[in-house]
Amino acid sequence: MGDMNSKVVLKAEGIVKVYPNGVVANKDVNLEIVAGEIHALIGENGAGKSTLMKILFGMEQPEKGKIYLNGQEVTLDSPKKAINLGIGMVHQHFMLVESLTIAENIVLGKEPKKNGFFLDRREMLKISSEVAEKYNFSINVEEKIENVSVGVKQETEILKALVRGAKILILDEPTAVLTPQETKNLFEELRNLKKQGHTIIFISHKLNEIMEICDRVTIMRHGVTVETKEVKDTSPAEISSKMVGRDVVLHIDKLPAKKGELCLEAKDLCYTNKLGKMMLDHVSFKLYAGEIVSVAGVEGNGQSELAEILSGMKEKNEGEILIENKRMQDYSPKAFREKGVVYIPEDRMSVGSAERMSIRDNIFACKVDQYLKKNVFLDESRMEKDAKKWIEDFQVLCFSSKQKVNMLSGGNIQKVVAARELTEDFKIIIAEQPTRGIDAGTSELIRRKLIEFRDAGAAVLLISADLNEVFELSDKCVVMWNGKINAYFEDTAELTEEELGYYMLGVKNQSKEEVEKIWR
Amino acid sequence: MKTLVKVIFTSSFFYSLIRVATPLVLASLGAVITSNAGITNIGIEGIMLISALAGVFASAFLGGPWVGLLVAILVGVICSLLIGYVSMSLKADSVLTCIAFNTMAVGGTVYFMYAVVKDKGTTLALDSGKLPSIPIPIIEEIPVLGKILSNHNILSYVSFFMVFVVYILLYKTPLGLRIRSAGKDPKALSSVGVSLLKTRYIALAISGVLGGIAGAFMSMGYVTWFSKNMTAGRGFIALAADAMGNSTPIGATMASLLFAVAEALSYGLQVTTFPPELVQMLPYMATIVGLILYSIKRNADKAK
Amino acid sequence: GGAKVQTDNSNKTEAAGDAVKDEAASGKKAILVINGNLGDLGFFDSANRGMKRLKNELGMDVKVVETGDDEAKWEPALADAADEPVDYVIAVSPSMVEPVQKLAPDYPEKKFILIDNVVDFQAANLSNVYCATFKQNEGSFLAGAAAGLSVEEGGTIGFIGGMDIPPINDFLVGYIEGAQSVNSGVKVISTYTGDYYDPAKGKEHAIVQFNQGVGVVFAAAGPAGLGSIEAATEQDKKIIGVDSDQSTAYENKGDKKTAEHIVTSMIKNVGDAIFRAIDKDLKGELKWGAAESLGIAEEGVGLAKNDIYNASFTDEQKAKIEEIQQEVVDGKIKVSSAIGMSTEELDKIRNAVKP
Amino acid sequence: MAMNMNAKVDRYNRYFSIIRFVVAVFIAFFISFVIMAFSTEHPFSALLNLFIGPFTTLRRFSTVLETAIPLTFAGLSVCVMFKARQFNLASEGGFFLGALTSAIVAIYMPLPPVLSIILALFLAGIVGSLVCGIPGICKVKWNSSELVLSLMLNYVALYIGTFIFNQVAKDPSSAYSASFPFREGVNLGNLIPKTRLHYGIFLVAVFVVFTWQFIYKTKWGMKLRIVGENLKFGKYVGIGTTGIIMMSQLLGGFIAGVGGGAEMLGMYSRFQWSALPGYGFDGVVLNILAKENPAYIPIAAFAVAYLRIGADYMYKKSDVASEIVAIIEALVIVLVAANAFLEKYHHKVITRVTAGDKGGKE
Ligand SMILES: Nc1ncnc2c1ncn2[C@@H]1O[C@H](COP(=O)(O)OP(=O)(O)OP(=O)(O)O)[C@@H](O)[C@H]1O
Ligand SMILES: Nc1ncnc2c1ncn2[C@@H]1O[C@H](COP(=O)(O)OP(=O)(O)OP(=O)(O)O)[C@@H](O)[C@H]1O
Ligand SMILES: [Mg+2]
Ligand SMILES: [Mg+2]
Repeated sequence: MGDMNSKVVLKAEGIVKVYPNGVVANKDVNLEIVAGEIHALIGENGAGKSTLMKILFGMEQPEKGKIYLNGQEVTLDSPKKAINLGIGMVHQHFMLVESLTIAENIVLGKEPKKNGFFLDRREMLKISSEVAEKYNFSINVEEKIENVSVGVKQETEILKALVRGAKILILDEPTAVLTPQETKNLFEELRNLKKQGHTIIFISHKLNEIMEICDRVTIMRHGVTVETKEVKDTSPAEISSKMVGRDVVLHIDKLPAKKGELCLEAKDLCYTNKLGKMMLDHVSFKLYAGEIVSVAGVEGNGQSELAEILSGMKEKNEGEILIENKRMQDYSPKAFREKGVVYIPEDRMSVGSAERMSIRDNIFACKVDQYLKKNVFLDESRMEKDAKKWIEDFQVLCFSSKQKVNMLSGGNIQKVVAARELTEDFKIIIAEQPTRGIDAGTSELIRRKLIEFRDAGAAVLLISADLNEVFELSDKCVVMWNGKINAYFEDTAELTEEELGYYMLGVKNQSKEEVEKIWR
Repeated sequence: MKTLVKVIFTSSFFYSLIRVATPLVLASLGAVITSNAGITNIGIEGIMLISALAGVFASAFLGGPWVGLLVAILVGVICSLLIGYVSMSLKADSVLTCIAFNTMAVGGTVYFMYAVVKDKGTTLALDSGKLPSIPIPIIEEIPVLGKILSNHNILSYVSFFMVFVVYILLYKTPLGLRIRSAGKDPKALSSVGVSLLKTRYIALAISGVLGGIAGAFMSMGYVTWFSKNMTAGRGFIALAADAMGNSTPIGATMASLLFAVAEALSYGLQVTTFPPELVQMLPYMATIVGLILYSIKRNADKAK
Repeated sequence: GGAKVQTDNSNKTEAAGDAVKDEAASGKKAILVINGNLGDLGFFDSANRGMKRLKNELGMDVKVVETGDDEAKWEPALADAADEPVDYVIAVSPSMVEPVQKLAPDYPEKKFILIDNVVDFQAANLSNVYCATFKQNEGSFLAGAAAGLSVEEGGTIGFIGGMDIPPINDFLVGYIEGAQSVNSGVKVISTYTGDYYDPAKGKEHAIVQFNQGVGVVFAAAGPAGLGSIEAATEQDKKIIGVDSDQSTAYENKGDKKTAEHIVTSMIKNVGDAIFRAIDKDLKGELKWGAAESLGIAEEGVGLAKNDIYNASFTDEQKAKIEEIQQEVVDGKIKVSSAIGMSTEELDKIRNAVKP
Repeated sequence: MAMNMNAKVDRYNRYFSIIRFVVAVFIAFFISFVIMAFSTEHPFSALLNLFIGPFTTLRRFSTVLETAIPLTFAGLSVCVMFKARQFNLASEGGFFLGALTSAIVAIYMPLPPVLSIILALFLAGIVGSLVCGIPGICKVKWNSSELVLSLMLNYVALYIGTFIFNQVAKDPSSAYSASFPFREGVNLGNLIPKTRLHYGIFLVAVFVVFTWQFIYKTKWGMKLRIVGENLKFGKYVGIGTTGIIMMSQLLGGFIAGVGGGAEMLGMYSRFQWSALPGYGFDGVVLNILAKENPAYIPIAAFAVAYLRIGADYMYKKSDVASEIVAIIEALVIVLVAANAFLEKYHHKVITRVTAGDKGGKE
């Protein structure tokens, strides 16, 4: 043990963190990071991983606990301090200024100066391209962030940390938004970093990634660090059971689909985004009652746009949508809702809920007109009754329906969203990343609901980046790449994850005829 | 109509233009800095007002207009930082903070004016002096141009020099990079260990300097005393100019000039037979139309 | 520059220690409600001087209250004043007519003095109210004459008003007629700042007029008009002050340069009117429940004939002004008034002299 | 257990906001006291006068109520728009033009007084709606900043109003700038003799109830709150967001206009405003104090009116300029609006509460 201790670079002891809203995010956290390792941190959503990392990066201050760096106790009261001590962090969400170039983003905060006052552009380019080269990142530092891919953004984030001399690198769910290929590329870079003496803390919800790249893994549950293990001494099954504290049902049983009436038909949908990129390029398909069609694809290939157009959040440029064989005239969310389309949006915080309003207000936001007395006044007693029922039905953990949504955890917020969407009179469900960032229990609940409603005759369009989910839920599957549907699979059973990956990256493309089978 | 032409196409019209534009340009540059840093500083109106009074007091009691200017700037900065402290450190809504601050400025200046000169109207009882007007050697000799450009109050020259300074500051210095980042993506800035708060405080302080100079111009350049609520909404116009100019120094200056043209016209137009109330409305109307046209254009650009 | 606090306004609540005592006046108290702000070097400051005289010359106990321009506060302020243990409640602006008319019957034991407007004595029992108005059109007539004489035959003079409203236009009408009486072809440019509190506007208006070749400007625009004076000083042009002797006011604060550009002022002796009323009352000579109109004859209005005036006009010009003044006093000249005049009539007068 | 804790935290949060308010008021007065100490030798008696002033006579107390009426209207007007997150300050212009409109009706409309009054107030409201609707429509159509636009629009309202006033309502025989007097009986009456308290106080009470009901109990109110909290969310749940945003501004303008009308018919017998009355900004101030809840706005309005009248009294008694209230108000407002004010202390309490709960669980 003494031998081990000498190599411990970062140690957290008895960390307690309470957020102002009373959420105890870290109860008793102990973590030891050994020099030169890639250390995984895993845990259900809301387990407190990001919170812990923010504390180690000086962004949040713990109520209690000590942090040691190379054996020395340190107070990390600002990111600046952490950076100076050689800690770098890549956040769960990008922290880049879109309108600036990669180089500007990299040097931001430690800009080279000319004549003591002016920004030295030449030096800036030199610094950033040098660091990119040193770590084998092939990027053009003069490009603006708004024009580059997610992978490059992720690399920029890492370079930002490295250029500040980070020896310890915290990566909070860096692969969540990457394609398998980009992930592979990233892992290559991480191994390279490790070789050059860097220590990495790696957070991910993907067990296979942890198995592949990490040396040790610390499991968190409900704000407590449960255990730290050598990766080679453990198994995915062990990790996941420790993580949730029970055995996970990894497979949901479902009956074969009973294809019903044609519900929705999309013809030649096109959409060009603000930057002039054609996000949807003549997309056509049909959606039948009683089926779940999933849309797989790497983020940014048009799936979000498709979901938003089918729910009326965005207006298409070309093409048309028919619902029950009737052409849509008005393309607003209101019109789609009136036709029985419900939508679970990807972004539950900024689109899917009004966080400072109550759970009840959130649930009835789309049903205001159905809960009225004398056509004008809110029928609060009826609302309260139904709210109670749905809160129970969707197992939302709260103390009253009047509690504000921002007091809930992410998973519970998603349940509120589902409770709103999946209780109306609906025929078509557009579910976009319905379980992203949601703990296993909630995910399971939502997935079961989707199947339940499919069986009750609803048509479901599932847009998901989680291949597990795609395999588990879909009756049919399409892949989107570069704004087009480039593959269609009648039956997901005969499909492998690897194969799907190829289509997702556009390495393989089906012929037009094959894709058009979806028309049948 | 002939009178109208006679009023507009004179060198004195353009000369007035510069004078009318001076406080607007200064204040709108202040607004540009803060809005680049992600703060809507409606408080610039109150900052100008308080600085104007502070300048007069300092000039009268401490040693002349130059000291007055210095104190006006200092007070501008202090007010700015105060707004920053409340809206950022104490986390009050910045729009509300500024509105409260402006209300306070109107009453507070009267309070202090009364405490010092026992007058609630003006500080005419004080001998507070004026910042000098400056002839510009060579330009002065040029026939028409000389009349337009020379012999302005020193702060008019300062205001146009400031356009240049603010431009350099925003686009050519590390601080500018940080200020712009603070507005575009505050999280990105914090993530690299730059204090967002500090950056915004600096931006506010700079806008305080500009607001302070604008205030000093009102009470020690335009006229030589302070009178109750003498800024008369110029700070709000500066905000409009910032919005119309897309928060760029050049754009905001252009917008300020547009307003100044309308205002100078409104003085000139009264000489003709237009109803005075409608003519007085002209500058505000022009700003509204300008703002709307700008929004329409921006919308159209976005749609493309 | 060193600061000089004008002693004028600084001592209104001090006890009248060293003042001359007047038997009848001692122990009497008067309160003046200013429904605006002091510091205008004009109307309200003049009223304030009247209060000072009451204190210094009669040894009365006086107090001045400023309410600012918030109309909602005027009536309560006047009522507050009447609630105090005072003998005289004084209001000095035309717009205070309604509050005075409303409150006076509620306080029959107090005496109300309203300067510059007349209550409707028929409306209620207003036997405790005295009103004095000024024939400002007469005063402005003299100002117009002075202006007309300051420019060549057919030259242009200027007028800057605070707002396009009857009491301001009353100045204008007198001014135009006065100018015409000495200079038949005179042109008058008249503009309105639209705002009594923005001195920058007053300044710009004056500059525009000077640029139009105006030889002298008469500014009746409250504190905004002070901006016009500033413009005249800067451009080395002539200006005529309003309400108080404004050049003396500048001279008193040591600003000789500005004072020299104010060739004369059209004086409304608000302060004197107050003093006169109370002084007369103490002697038992004032008629209550009635109004007086103070013109040139009553020294209610007139021109400031100070050193600067003397230096600015030739003897011949001064004689002419005296002659006209006499004719107005004698009633040989009838000056029109804008009060009660229709917009069309007014426009006719204004347009007739437009350059 | 977790639910228990949440409820407890919720309760503590409520107590805390009350404590914070009290401390804010205390600090504001303390600072003002210090400021006053520089300009008067008797700051204590000045402060005392400030507090007792409104109670010294019935009329002064009634003046507090009179002053609170337009303030409440302004607060409600701003509240409806703020609830939809519209920083529209055109209430100011709406108030002014509303007052003018009602004055014109009161001068010219040859109807029985009651009908004239109703018509005057209604038209005043419509005019107010139009004024606030302009920044509104520019906002929904072109996404212009309603804040900046409304600031400019207020001046336009002032000058257009003055123009109209001069053209149609001005009494040329008046020695000051005033309209013709209103027709006999066309006013909001008088409640208590020797005061100016008028029946507008009942009207404003009706508006408070109405606005509260509207915001919290009707479908439009709910939609308005949703749109105000999160515009994207509002659109997503199928609310016609532009309609709701427009509605909030038209309604806000309507309330402002009626407020102007009520003030005019209640307090005056002729129109004589030559400047903007400043109620638009006061409305914002009130909403900060009242936490954007229409039920609290009359209370906040009363408090502000109380302060202002008290300050006038103090000025008369103590020679401390009444404008000191501007400083007191600003300090209170700023501290009330400051979310982080006393937050450290709050955090400590919450931590203790939750920690206690953890102890109980194990
Ligand atoms: N700023 C905040 N204020 C209040 N509560 C917060 C805040 N951030 C996080 N929380 C709460 O703290 C708990 C832990 O959150 P944290 O983000 O650390 O979880 P996590 O383990 O990173 O989850 P994920 O896997 O989704 O990233 C959650 O219950 C969350 O609701
Ligand atoms: N500023 C805040 N104040 C209060 N609570 C917050 C705040 N920011 C985040 N939270 C809480 O943190 C939780 C998680 O927020 P976060 O932004 O990390 O989303 P997420 O990671 O996608 O959600 P999850 O924790 O389910 O993974 C939310 O439940 C929310 O209640
Ligand atoms: Mg996280
Ligand atoms: Mg998450």
